[in-house]
Amino acid sequence: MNESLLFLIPLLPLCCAVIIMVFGMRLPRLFAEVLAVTGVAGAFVLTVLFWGYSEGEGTRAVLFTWLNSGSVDISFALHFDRLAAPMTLMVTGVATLIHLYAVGYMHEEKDYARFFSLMNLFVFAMLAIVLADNLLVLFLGWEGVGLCSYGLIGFWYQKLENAKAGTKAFLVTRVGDVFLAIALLWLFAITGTLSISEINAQATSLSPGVVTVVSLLLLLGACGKSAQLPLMTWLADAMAGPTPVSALIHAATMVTAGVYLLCRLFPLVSLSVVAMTAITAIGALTAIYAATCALAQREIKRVLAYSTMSQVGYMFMAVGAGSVAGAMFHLLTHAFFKALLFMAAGCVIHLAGEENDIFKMGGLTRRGPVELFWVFLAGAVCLAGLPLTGGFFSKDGILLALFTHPDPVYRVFWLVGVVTALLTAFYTFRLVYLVFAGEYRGVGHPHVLPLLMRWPLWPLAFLGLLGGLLNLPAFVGGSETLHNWYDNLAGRTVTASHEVEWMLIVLAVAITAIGWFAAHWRYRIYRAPQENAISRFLLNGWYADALVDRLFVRPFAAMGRFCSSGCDRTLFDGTLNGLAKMATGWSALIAQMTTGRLTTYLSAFAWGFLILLGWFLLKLVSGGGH
Amino acid sequence: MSLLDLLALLPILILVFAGTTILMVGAWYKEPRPLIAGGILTALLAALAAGMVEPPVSEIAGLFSAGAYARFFTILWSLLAAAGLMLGARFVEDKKIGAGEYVSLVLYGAAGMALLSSATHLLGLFLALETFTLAFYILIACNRDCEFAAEAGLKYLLMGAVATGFMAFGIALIYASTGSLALPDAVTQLTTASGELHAWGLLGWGMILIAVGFKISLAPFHLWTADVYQGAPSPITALLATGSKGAVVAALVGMLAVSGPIWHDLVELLWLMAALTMLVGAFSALTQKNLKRLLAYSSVTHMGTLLVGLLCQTSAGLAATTFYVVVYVVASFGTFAVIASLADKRGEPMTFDDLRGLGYQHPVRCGVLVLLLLSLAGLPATAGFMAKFTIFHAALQSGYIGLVVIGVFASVVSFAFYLSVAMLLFKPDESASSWHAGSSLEHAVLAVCSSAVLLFGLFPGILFDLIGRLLP
Amino acid sequence: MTVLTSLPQFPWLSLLIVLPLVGALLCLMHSKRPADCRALSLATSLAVFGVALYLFICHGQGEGRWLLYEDVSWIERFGARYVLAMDGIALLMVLLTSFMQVSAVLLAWRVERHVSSFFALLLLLEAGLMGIFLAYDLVLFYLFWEVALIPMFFLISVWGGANRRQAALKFFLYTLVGSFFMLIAIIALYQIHGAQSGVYSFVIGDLLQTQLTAAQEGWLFAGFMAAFIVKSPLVPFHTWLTDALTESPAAGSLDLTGLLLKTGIYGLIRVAFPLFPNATENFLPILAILALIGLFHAAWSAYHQDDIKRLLAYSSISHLGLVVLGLAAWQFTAWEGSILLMVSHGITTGGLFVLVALIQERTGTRSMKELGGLWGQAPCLGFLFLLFSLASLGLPGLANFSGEILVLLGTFQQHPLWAVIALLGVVFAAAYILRLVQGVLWGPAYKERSVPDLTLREWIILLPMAILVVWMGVYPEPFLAPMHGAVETLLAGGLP
Amino acid sequence: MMIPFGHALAFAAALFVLGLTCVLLRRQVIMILVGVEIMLNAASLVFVASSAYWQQVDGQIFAIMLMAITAAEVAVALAMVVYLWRRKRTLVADVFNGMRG
Repeated sequence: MNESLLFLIPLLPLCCAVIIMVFGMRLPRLFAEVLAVTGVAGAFVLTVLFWGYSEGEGTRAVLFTWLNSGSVDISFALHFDRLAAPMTLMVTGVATLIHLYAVGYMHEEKDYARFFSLMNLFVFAMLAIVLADNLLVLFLGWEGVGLCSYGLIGFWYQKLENAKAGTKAFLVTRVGDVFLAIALLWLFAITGTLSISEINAQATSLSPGVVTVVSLLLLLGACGKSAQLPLMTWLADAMAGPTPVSALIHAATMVTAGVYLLCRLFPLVSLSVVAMTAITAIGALTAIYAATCALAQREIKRVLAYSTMSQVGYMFMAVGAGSVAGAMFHLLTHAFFKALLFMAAGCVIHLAGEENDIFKMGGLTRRGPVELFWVFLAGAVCLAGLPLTGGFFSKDGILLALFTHPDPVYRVFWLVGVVTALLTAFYTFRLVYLVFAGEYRGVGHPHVLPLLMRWPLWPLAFLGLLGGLLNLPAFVGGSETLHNWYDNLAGRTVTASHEVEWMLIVLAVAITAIGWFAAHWRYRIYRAPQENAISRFLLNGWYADALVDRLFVRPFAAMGRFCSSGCDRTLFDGTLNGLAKMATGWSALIAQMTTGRLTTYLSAFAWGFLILLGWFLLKLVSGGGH
Repeated sequence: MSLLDLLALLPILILVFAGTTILMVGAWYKEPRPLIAGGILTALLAALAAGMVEPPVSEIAGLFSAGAYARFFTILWSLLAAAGLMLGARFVEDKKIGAGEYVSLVLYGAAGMALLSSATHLLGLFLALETFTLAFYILIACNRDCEFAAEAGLKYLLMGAVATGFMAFGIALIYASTGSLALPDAVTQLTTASGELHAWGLLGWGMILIAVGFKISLAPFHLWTADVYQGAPSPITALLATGSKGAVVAALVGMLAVSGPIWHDLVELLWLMAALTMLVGAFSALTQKNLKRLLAYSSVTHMGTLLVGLLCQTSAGLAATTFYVVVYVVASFGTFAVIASLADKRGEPMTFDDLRGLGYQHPVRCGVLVLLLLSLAGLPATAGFMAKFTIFHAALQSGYIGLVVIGVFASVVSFAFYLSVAMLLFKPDESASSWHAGSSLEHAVLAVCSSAVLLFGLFPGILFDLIGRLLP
Repeated sequence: MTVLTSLPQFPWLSLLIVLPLVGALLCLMHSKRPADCRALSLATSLAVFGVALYLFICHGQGEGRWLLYEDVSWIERFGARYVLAMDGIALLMVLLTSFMQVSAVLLAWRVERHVSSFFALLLLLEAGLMGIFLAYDLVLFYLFWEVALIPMFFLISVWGGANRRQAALKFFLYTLVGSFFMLIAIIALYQIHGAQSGVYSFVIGDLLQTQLTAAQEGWLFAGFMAAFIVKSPLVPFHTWLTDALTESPAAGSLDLTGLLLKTGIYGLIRVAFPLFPNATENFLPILAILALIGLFHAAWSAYHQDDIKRLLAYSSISHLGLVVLGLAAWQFTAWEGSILLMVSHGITTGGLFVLVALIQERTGTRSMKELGGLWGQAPCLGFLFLLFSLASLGLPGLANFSGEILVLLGTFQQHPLWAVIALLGVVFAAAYILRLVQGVLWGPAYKERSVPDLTLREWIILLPMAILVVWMGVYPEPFLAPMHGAVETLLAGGLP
Repeated sequence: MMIPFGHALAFAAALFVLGLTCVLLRRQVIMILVGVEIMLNAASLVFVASSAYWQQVDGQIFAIMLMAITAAEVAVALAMVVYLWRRKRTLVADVFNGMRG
């Protein structure tokens, strides 16, 4: 199969999205569902078939020229290489499972065509980011993903808060996109091209100052999409969307797009030490911030949302520490267990009668199928980082990379990482106990769980638990398959003496244990949550929303009022109306001259004669009539 | 007055003799239609004669020239008289005015205008001026029903009389200082003569300027215009607004063409007068609530622009002024023709309340009115734009940047009030009362006017070349 | 130096102008039978679109300065000639005009009051616009420049909204004052050129060689800019547009925003820049600053609006600010981007205006407070509204993005700071467009009313526009191809 | 003996100004007409004087013509006066201010 068929991977979901959008409502519901799932599953199968093409430098496929004007010559091109292959596999795989789950979840929803077309469009946009050869196609995917998340968050648009949440998500990510666009323009101006591989090749020849600023811009762009510190307020509200959307977009794919961008441009970004420390710093700060917020959340999905933000913080720290392999490893394992947790949360909400608040749940092991508890526990265990689980190995790899980094400041980040791990373990088990332990505190009657909502959870559970095999560290006898798979793209190879590795593993196990026991002690017997300043502070995400609102939204609206009514109404229109009034004033004045009386007309005659005489005398006196 | 002179004077003679015979016949035979038809035929015949018959001698009794320029304007004024009679036909019948008197007066007026345009001698100029002014004294006040007409007549009469006084005294002073009345040398001596007599001559020209100022309603002397236009019946106002002003300007252009730039002393005064006229005319029209008064003040603005053209005193300036006069005559006659065609028993639609939404009762005529107003404003694709373009071009060529800017400002203001009238006519919600359907003669006049405005707007070349050949 | 004498072939360009005029006349004659008027004007605009398409296909790729050139003497005394010349840019503008005209006629299908004069004015407007885009003689250009105002004036003042009369007068007088300064500049330039070379002519081709002193060039350039800045509304002079757009009838606003705004910018490219190269040189930074101020001012004002039509008016000003910025960068890609953005803006904002008109027909209101939840009641209309809003937002893969990214890429190479500031403006665009979409589509239905979905006629108007929006976003090549040559020569300082 | 030309001119000018003031100050229409007549006579006086000064006959011809025109004008004016009197029973010029603005 020649490489131009590579385009089928992103185009298949796109075609299905368009078909469902156009014919969705007219054809039976089953047709839309089947088409949606096959669209994504087909892409998954194609990725597996094309796996061989990703060896070595990977294959490049060009569809047609997109923009050709003067020095700009950009075309729709894909680059399927060793970095993109596993990512595509994960995206299409997880998406297939989520689509199956969504068929079950959205069973009663009437407006299914819009949902499935947007989901497929989202997968297309994500694949465009992953497989893009030049930055403009990546930007196309980047904004496409933002659009689909806007559409899907605000899916139940009848309630205005959902629509507002969607708009907020789109705007905040759009701010991030601006920084990415500036970096894109700058790179084009200095390198004359937007193709990623060429930029990476020319990276060494660029001046260090420029590289630092461009990398920082790329970082801010990535923060927008991956909900990192400065631009993270939208992720918590994004939970207004249906659960499959949260699972797909806000756990597995979109939030990791930022990490993938930094990995894709790693050769450029890694040249500037300042940028690398900045990436790690932002990762660490977001991790600790999100972890603390997760402690006090009342809704199950918001806990998971903050947890995602925290885990993506870990991935940023991995990239900052120079280990692309570590970041991608954690990205893949996180995608599996976080998608699992979100889908399980969906089932839990169904069981609790559409109730989101975990303090109104409890004792769900008995209300629904018992297997749901075990699957949820599997995900929780990976998230908390219990030994031998996928989450454990990937998180430990990152902490190792941070610990062994030559730069001493990374030790501080390592410490932050360890504290965050502790908090992660605590809020994970807090969630498990509150949801499953004790008596049912809610009022809702349980909805029956369709088979399709339970069946896809199992594969993700196994992948999460056995994820460690992907990149088993050497001292445990593993072959670090992922690291070797990336080889030249993998960044810094982490080498540490045995004592250090064992010390870190023991520390990690201890941390998880402490977290579990603390949660056990606190939440095993249910006690009503007491409201105090700290819990409200954490619940509102350190009042970040209020800060953004006062700093940006209100001044923007004030400027709007100033420009529109201030400038336009009073200043510009005011002057115009002033002129018009002056003109009519003069004309009324002059019109009064014609009083209608003959004497005035004759006196005007006389005045004219007097002016003539006066002028005439002036002429005589001055020039003697030259 | 040899036989050749008489032959050269043929069109004027036709007008005058026919006028007298119709007057006599009118005394016995009261039926208006044939008399008016006779008047129209005479006017057309006179125009034909002026066009066809090549005058053997170029000057008649030293008073009037019979050159191409004079013949052109004789044709124009005869056609105007014919159109005036066509408009007046229905008016005369309704108001039971003596048709004979009406027709003869109009014909005498036309003869006076033709003579004025071809005057080369101050006496001829004065006589011609008086002939048609006297005719208009009576015509303005002939509508016995409306008491405004008498008032308008009185105002025009008194102001005209004073102006005649000034004109006579002005000519006398020029004669005193130069010793001759024939235009070319009366003027040349003025520039060469020196000493105290020259001063009197200059004052004489000033006085003539005042009389002309009254006649073509320049700034300080324009106060009578609005009242007379409003009071007089529309057919007469049409003739007054176009004929009398056009003839005076034509006389000035003829004089300047023959004697070259004579006004170098008066330029500052004329500059001030032109600017004042344009601005006063434009601004006083802005808040008018009566269409005829609005058109009166707009004609004041147009006269200001004409004065700018005269001020240049270059051949380009004179050609531009002549073009402007012809276009102004056609457009402004058309506007009053529309009002005349709408007039019925209740009078004429003048105030803005009558006009509101009138466009939907009489779409075609209101469309023509809007087209003519836009031409008066100077919208491209209509003759008005070409006229203003040439005037501004000539003024810029001879360096009157200030006047051009004032002219531009005045035309912006004039666009404002012309367009508000256009909007008023086609105001969608009000349903206005319907007026007279208008006779076929009036429709013919309107058709001629509107097509002329469009023709000269899109293909001004025709008129430009004609004028180029006329001016010596 | 007389440019090519008139090529002895079929006068296509005059046909583009004469056809709408004939259509207008026929419409007036059929004033008694509205149905005939509608069919007649549709046939005329389709015919004009057909001619434009033929020119696009057959004469799209001519080399040399002009694709088509017509030159007939008009007023010998002044040396004003009837010269029509079409290059790549003019071709695109002609195509856009004829396309928008067909949709304007279709949109105006349900006008009841004085149908024949409405369509006659619409066709007269099209003739005026074609004239502006094709005229290459200053007097002819000025003639069409003003003639295009009259139909728009009457469309607004007779068929307009609440305070239409004031808006119509403001619209007309604003443009008039600007164009009078241009008239004085034209005459002065003609004078200077005549004095220098003895050849008195108004054809822009001849006037290009006039050697002007710095002061002269400055003043004349200011005269021309007065007309063009007011028409492509740069901020201090834009209030006429918001009033005119909100008050004009549906078809009128379509033409006003889609085409009349472009005549100002087109005038810059075709007349002002080539005639006064070095005056342009040191005016570009000021133009860029004005454009940027316009971009932000309009974006902020749009965010504050409640009336959706007025919001779209401000969004048009904001987009054109970006277009003018692209021109001010004086760089090949930036110019091509801004011309492409001009065309795509015409279609996206045109589409939005069509939809706003349909929404107003259905719900009787344009205020966002009384609109909402339209997606539930009319999904197709909602979808298209979302599509066009996202396109005007600058979403990659849709029409405006290709123009915007080219402008930004080009401008960044010359003036990085301008591009960065402009990019911030594009974010503001997202703010007010999303507020518009949320106000109209999402949220609970304001009050229970049956909002019928799109009828066949409306689909016929909107579908081609939707297809064009996606086509120009994904494959703008056919639109970029014809303008390479034209932009090349214009950037070379306009001297042929 | 010949009266010097300057004196004649000065006298005529004074006469003209008198006529003008009569026009401006008087209220009655008839008296305004009288003022106009005085102005016209002043003009014809200048004509006769300058014709004597320049030894030409044109001035005198103009003076006779002027008389004819003055007569015509007075005829029409008085007809107008009678007509106005019949309508409004008054001849004060300012009463006729029906039209204004």
